[in-house]
Amino acid sequence: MTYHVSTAVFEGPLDLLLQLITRHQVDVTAVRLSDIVSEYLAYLEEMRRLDLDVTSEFLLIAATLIQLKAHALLPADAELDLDEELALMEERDRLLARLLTCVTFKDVAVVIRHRMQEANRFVPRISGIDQDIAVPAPEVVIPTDAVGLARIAASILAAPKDEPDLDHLDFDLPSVQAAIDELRVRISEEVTAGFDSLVAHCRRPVEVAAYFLALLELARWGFVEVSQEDWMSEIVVRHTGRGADDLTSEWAAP
Amino acid sequence: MSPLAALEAILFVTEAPVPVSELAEVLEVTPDEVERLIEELNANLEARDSGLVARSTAGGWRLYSRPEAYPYLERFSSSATARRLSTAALEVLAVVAYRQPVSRAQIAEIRGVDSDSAVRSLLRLGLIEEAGRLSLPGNPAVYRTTPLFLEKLGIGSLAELPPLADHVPPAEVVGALEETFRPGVAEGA
Amino acid sequence: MSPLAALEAILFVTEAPVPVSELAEVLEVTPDEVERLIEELNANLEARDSGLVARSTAGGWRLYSRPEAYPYLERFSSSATARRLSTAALEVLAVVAYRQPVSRAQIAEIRGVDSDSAVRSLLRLGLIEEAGRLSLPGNPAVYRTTPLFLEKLGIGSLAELPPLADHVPPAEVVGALEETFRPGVAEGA
Repeated sequence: MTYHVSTAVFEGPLDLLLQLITRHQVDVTAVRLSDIVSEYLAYLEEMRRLDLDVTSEFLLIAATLIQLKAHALLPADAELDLDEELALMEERDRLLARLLTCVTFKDVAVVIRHRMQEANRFVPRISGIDQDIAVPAPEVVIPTDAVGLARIAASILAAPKDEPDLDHLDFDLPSVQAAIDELRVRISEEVTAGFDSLVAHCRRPVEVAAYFLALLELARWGFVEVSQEDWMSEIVVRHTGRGADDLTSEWAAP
Repeated sequence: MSPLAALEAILFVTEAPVPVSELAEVLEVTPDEVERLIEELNANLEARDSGLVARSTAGGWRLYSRPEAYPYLERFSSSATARRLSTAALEVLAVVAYRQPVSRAQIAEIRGVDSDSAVRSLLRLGLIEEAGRLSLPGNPAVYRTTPLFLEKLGIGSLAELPPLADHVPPAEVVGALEETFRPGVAEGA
Repeated sequence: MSPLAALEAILFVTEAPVPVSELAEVLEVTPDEVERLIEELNANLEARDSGLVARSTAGGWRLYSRPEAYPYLERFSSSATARRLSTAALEVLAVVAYRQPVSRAQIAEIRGVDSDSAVRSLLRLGLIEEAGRLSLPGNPAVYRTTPLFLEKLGIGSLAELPPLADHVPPAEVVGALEETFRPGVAEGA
């Protein structure tokens, strides 16, 4: 799946993350995590605005990034839960390993392309044995059975538009609709709030991501205004006073 | 590369005989020069004891295997390499089996790639046959599977082909998802 | 007809590379003699300024036009022009080549993105094929590369793939990445 967002073209969340990192590395040797996180989230927001499919894969990586950023902003003497700390390190290492694997395969794919282009200059003949030679047709072997043939036919005849829609599957993700409902109540009461305080009670990274999406949804309806001084600063959420009771979210359960 | 070698390469890869005028254009020489090159090519093929010969048929030129190669090609056609259906041919066969009667253009549209040589090879192997022509410009042929196809697949009639709906992949997708979200997949590069 | 001419005719008509053992059987000579004949054929082709060459790929031999003829063939026929694989398809192909047998979910895990349409187009082009099913819920299929992939890459076996270790990012890139993601260390601000 290829995403075209603003000036970027990327193949999924790992590719997006790699592009953001590479873009920064052109200018400086050390890349600031907070820059990457903010830009990554900005892309997700833009994707939502463009009605692109923000898959759970995007959200899971966003969640890890948000956690890492949050962790980095803690004061050095902050008391930390050791289990949480270890879990976060594990998540980080997994993400790093995935990035490195992804880079490795991208690199070797370029070599394979080059080799194929070189080999492609040797052109074979594809016409087979000419009919006028009248060699009797060989006793052919069909290298599959009826079930195998049906499977092949199904894979060819299932046009891309028939690709199964995964949105309805339950990933055990926290409900964005629930987060929307809750935020609507809380923001009406508080008028302005920082995003960090709104998600202070969240335990899992995916929950933070759910609230983030809920916020985007509310902003899209005009129920709240969202602002941020720069990439580094906290997201400030302000209630616009507009009611949104009659609106139904696309996150609502069917 | 000499025009002679380029000419040989063209007459080798082409699927249909190539007219002299077209050869002249591609090689950027005169038609007379093309005729002379073809003569030289055939003299060379002869001199190096080649199994190939350039012949003119249907208003154009093309390389063919020499008629004397017949017994060898006959033996070769029963070898494992020649008997095994290519992936492309297998796909075309699957399309024809489930969409018959179907034209080459329809097959190409369904598969998204040109399928002429696969269709030809299935025709030659007797797995598909012509089943009439469409009343469209050019009267394209439509194809169906043969009794040999049923026999090779070990079924009695087309009605015994497994229904396609059984093979649309939702179950696989669910399985794949579970795998994706199973934590701790080893990822060493 | 000499075995040399017969060999050339077979390498001319075949639709896939032919293993030496099959050539030996069809020509009724020893495998060593086949190897010698192939050498002689290539020497002859070279000496006669031919546009053709016998090459070994995917565990067998086949005739090809010489690479120098490619510009002429491009001008001549669209079928000689390679369909350019998308970057996504190439990346999936690389993953399958090095991690085979591999499922769609595993490919998606490595690339971080659903790769179904790239897998489908590689299946269609015959560069990868199903290699069985996993005993997991939904029985997801696993994929492997085909002999056609080896032929298109111009290599004899998977062992000739460029070593993956050569493409792991250099230490400074790994270091920079780790620096970025280590909370509290690279965060000056």
